[in-house]
Amino acid sequence: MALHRGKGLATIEYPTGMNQNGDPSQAWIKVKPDGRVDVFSGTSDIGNGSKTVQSQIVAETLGVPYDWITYDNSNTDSSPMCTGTFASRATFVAGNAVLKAARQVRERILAIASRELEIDPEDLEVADGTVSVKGTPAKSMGVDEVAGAATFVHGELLTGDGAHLNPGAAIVDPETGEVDKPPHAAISYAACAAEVEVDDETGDVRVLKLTQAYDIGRAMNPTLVEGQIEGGAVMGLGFGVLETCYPYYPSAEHRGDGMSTYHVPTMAELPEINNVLIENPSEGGPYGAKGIGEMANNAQPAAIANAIYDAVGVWVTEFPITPERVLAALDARSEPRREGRMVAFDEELSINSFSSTRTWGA
Amino acid sequence: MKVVGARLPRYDGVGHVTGRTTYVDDVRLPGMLHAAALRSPHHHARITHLDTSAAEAMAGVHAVITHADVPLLVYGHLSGGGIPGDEPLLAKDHARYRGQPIALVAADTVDIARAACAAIDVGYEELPALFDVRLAFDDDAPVVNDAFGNWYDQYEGNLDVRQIRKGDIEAAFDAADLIVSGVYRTQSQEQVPLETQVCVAVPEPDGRLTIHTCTQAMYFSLGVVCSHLQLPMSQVKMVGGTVGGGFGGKVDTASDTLTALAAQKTERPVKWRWTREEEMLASGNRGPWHMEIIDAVSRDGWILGRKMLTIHDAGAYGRFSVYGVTKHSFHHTGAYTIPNLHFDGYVVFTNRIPTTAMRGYGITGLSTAIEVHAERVARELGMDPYEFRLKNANRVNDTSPNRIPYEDPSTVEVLQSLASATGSELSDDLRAMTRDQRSADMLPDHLAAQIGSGGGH
Amino acid sequence: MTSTAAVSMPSSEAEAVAAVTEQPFATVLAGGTLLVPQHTLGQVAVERAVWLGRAEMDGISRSNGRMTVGAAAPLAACTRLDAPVGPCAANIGDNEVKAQATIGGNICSPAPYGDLRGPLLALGAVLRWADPDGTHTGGIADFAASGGARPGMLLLDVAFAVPEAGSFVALRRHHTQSLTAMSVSAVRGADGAVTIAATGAAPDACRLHAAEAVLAGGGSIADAAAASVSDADPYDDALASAAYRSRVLPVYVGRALEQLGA
Amino acid sequence: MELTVNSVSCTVQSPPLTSLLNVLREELDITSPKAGCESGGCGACTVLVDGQPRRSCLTALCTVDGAAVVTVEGLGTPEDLSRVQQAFIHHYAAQCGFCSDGMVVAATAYVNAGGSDDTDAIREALAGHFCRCTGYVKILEAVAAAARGDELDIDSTASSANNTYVTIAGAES
Repeated sequence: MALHRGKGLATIEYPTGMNQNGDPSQAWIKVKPDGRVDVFSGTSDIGNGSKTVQSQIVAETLGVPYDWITYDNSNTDSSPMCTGTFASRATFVAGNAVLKAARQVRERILAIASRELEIDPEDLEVADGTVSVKGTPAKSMGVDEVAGAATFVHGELLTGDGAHLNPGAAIVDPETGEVDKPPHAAISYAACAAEVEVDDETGDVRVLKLTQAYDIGRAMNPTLVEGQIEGGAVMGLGFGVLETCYPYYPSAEHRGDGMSTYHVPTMAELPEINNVLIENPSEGGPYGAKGIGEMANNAQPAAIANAIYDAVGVWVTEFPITPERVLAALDARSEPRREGRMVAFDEELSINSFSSTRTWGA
Repeated sequence: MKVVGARLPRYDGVGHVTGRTTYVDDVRLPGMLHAAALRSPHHHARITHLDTSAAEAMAGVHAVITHADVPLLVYGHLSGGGIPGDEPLLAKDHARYRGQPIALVAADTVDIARAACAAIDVGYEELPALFDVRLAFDDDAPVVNDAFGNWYDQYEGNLDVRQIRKGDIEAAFDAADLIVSGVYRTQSQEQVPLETQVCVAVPEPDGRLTIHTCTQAMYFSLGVVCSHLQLPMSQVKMVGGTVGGGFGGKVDTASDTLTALAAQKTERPVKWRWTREEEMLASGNRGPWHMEIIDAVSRDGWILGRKMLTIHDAGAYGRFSVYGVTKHSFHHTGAYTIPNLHFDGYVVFTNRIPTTAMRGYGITGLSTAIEVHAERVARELGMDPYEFRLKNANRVNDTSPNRIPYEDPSTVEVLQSLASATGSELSDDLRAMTRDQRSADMLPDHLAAQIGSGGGH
Repeated sequence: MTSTAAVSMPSSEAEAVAAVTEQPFATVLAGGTLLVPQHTLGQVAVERAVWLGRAEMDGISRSNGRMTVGAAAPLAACTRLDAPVGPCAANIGDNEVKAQATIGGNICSPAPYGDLRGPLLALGAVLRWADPDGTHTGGIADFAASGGARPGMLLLDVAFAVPEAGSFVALRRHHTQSLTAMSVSAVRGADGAVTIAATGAAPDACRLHAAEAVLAGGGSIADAAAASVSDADPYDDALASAAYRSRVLPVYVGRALEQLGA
Repeated sequence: MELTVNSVSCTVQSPPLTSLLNVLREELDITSPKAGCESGGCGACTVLVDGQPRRSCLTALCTVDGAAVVTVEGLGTPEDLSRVQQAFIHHYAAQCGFCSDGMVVAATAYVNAGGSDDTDAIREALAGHFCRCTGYVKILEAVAAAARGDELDIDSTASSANNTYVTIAGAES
């Protein structure tokens, strides 16, 4: 038996937000008479942490403690429209909606405080739940007092709403694919380096280490973004070497129907994972955020494939890279076909004949 | 900034670790019925008859839902984007994939509901099934999709292909020192959320419906439910927002609509929770992709042009696949700037489970293909993989395949950081690179006119 | 299916035999790791069950160079046995499953379950089981020929001579709950003869006689490994293809024999 | 049959072959053990039976008659979290939370049995527990922290050693 180690690399980019229908999200916020804040957003939290991050955006923007925020995404009667939790849009797109709503609330807090303190709103600031006069911090009142005054003195509701809509991008030229506006809210970038060990007698691949670099825009909550990146790495590992719904694709037979026959990664498969998180604030995201949840499983498969080449000198181009496919590639070990300028790594190439005839096979 | 950027704990973390968080399956209501689905055992069949009377007569069975109970049977998930619907909520005349729901039974217990499903009399005439996208275009191929045939044919301009054409692809290939081709296939992956699809639908005294949903997108699902049931949005209250994992697999949750129909018909709360086996074998998963790439490259390591053909195996119905292929086309240069492009992408239908969104949708397989191809090209050129990637990495104001200038591309910095983190030595030249817009004198003549002119291409 | 089947709880092996073999025949509940989920999901009908948890059938004893393992011994206890049984038991499920699943249940479970049939076949283990006709003994193959697991049958114990040496190798599982696609067990007996068995090389566990014959004739491990394919009857399933099984069977046979020091 | 669940004695009526999971969820309305796969493959239903971690979906009621069963609800309350629960919060070991019920129980069994903070030992103990969200990194950190007996602040989360941050030149805030 010989175990071979190899290293491989991949770099990727990925859009934040959707390319259809303007990708709307909306939010509204109201403040209770004691200053506590109710945020209504339609964003489902599927584990990604949007309840947390959107609450942080509101607390930051209003200048109140995080634990003053009640976040309600529980139903469509009270929460306004959100397109949904996908396309890495919950922090950026839906986050912008709560940000805008919070800014409105902040203005109203300052307006009431201005009347109470008899100071121009421009000269007020809010932090830690207290409105104070810039330069004269001793002159201040609590946001709780502001909310009480709004309710019982001024007869006003401290509330705000916000909506984010990307101007709907249209494909202006179906021949060329040119669009009139960006069909995304931002783009993020990442790279992954993989180290693998390959058993050249069985084709078994063990992923030993993944080192990753992600442009995250701004870490709204570093621990949560790490959680996305680590979880994505293991899902990408699954896509790269373990998981397939159709082991004999294109055949639809012999599908794994449960945990014992479909190979999701467990702790047993966990490689060493190290991450570099790169802050590169986006132009339009809340506090510079970008969405990175979706892309988090995109870079590992190629990095692993390239590491396998580095280890044993064969390309496996059908994913997942199961032991069977590695061994088949080792058994068939071949150089690309080189003719003049042409370098053909794989023979089944129909690209030049396909579009005109729409039949397969060169 | 103090709150944003802080390492605060999860908003709902205490509930999660103490067993107090309520997920949909934890909802229980007096008089709640339980549902089970009858699914097609065949990959492709004509349904010759469907008789539910024996099942309906069973003790403990309260309702059997079939296509005849659905006010609007066919609704397209992307109809808002102008893409016609093609998928019936329940199979009517044809079953197009194994696992396709044909009927839903609501009964006192899950066991009774399952037994009643077995008692439904369905006649099938098996039809030849299509699984191989490479056979979909043959004249004698079985026809999979009622609305579109075997591939989606209603792109803008009545095209049946998503195209990108940019620059002068023939000139790029004429100028190339090497023309490197490769074929890449990526596979179906199941999202495997630990919480399987589950719904509790409750008829309210005022005639409204409350739907406890595991959807990733409550408003999207609200639209789907209201469309199939032909109700205004005021008549349905979706309750959810706390989901036991999704990863894309809980956007098109048909469980909501079907359970709602059962609740309407029985006038009782109904719960439908999928088994793990149903989740694995009958829920939408990541679709397979077939990708062919030919790059025209110069001896000194520039990618001058790319031809690419993508065939996306969508499964039996469209769902989000047209969106997925469009997104795929917009990103088919990956993190590089390639000035001359010729891309064709097809959505092809086969008799397998309709594929759907999954993390990285439209791009996971693409990134995989592009990056193995990049490594091959670099190796063929005898070039360091970092150098090849850094050289071609997108820079500020370069344009994407769909002509959008990159505002803040960080590929250069990302690669430099990765090299540093892995102890890979980069030359001074590579370390000195930035994302800043390239000046024309940094480029070979044949690219300077295309890339270095300020990003108009 | 949450049937209302009654469950009797015998407190000795004799009571258990009586409870299982009386009409209507009972389903045996040992660890329950297969039966309980099948029952919950409505995949098996149970009229009457007999639980072995109090029947004192979980003993593991060694005497005169022979191990006897009660059918209700949990896999967790079996992991402490020498190769090939110990490492094979360790390779099944996770710790929680091993604490519950039993050796008897494993032997009685259809492929692709039943990993322990491989090592036990290599060991020439003798099974003892009871049915309405009385108590029987025989090897793994005899047990299968008698009808194997079935209502009214109770596996009592399994016994084997402690080998001079044993080894076990398997295709790596990626999930502790993943089934093992293929394994090879090798045993060198007191007489120096080597016996080899595999799971996943054929629809059920099989002896690799040709490989054994090569070794008996003084052949090399490589030659024995190469010969092993002639006893295989490979198949496709969700875990591995027939082609892959054939391709790597010799590799694993070779590794098992190297480990054995053959 | 009798069970003591989270220190409360219960007489249960479910038939003897009913899975403990269904007894807890459907008869007793204790919903923390989750039906992730109902086949022993995911660990979301793990509970303590007489102190030992058990897959409740694999366990027939009749086999645990008279036993003491503890679910994650019984390990701590929101006001009085157990050390493992605190560690799961501080180390962000729960994302969607659906695996956490079983994961916390299994981790508690590991720590109670004197398990160390050795990563390989934790992996061995918990490898049958499936989590699709976290990639396990932070779960391992949480269990190790609990095993060490770290003092844990649940109002903040931990920065892990495997993550470093850089800001792109020109993009500083």
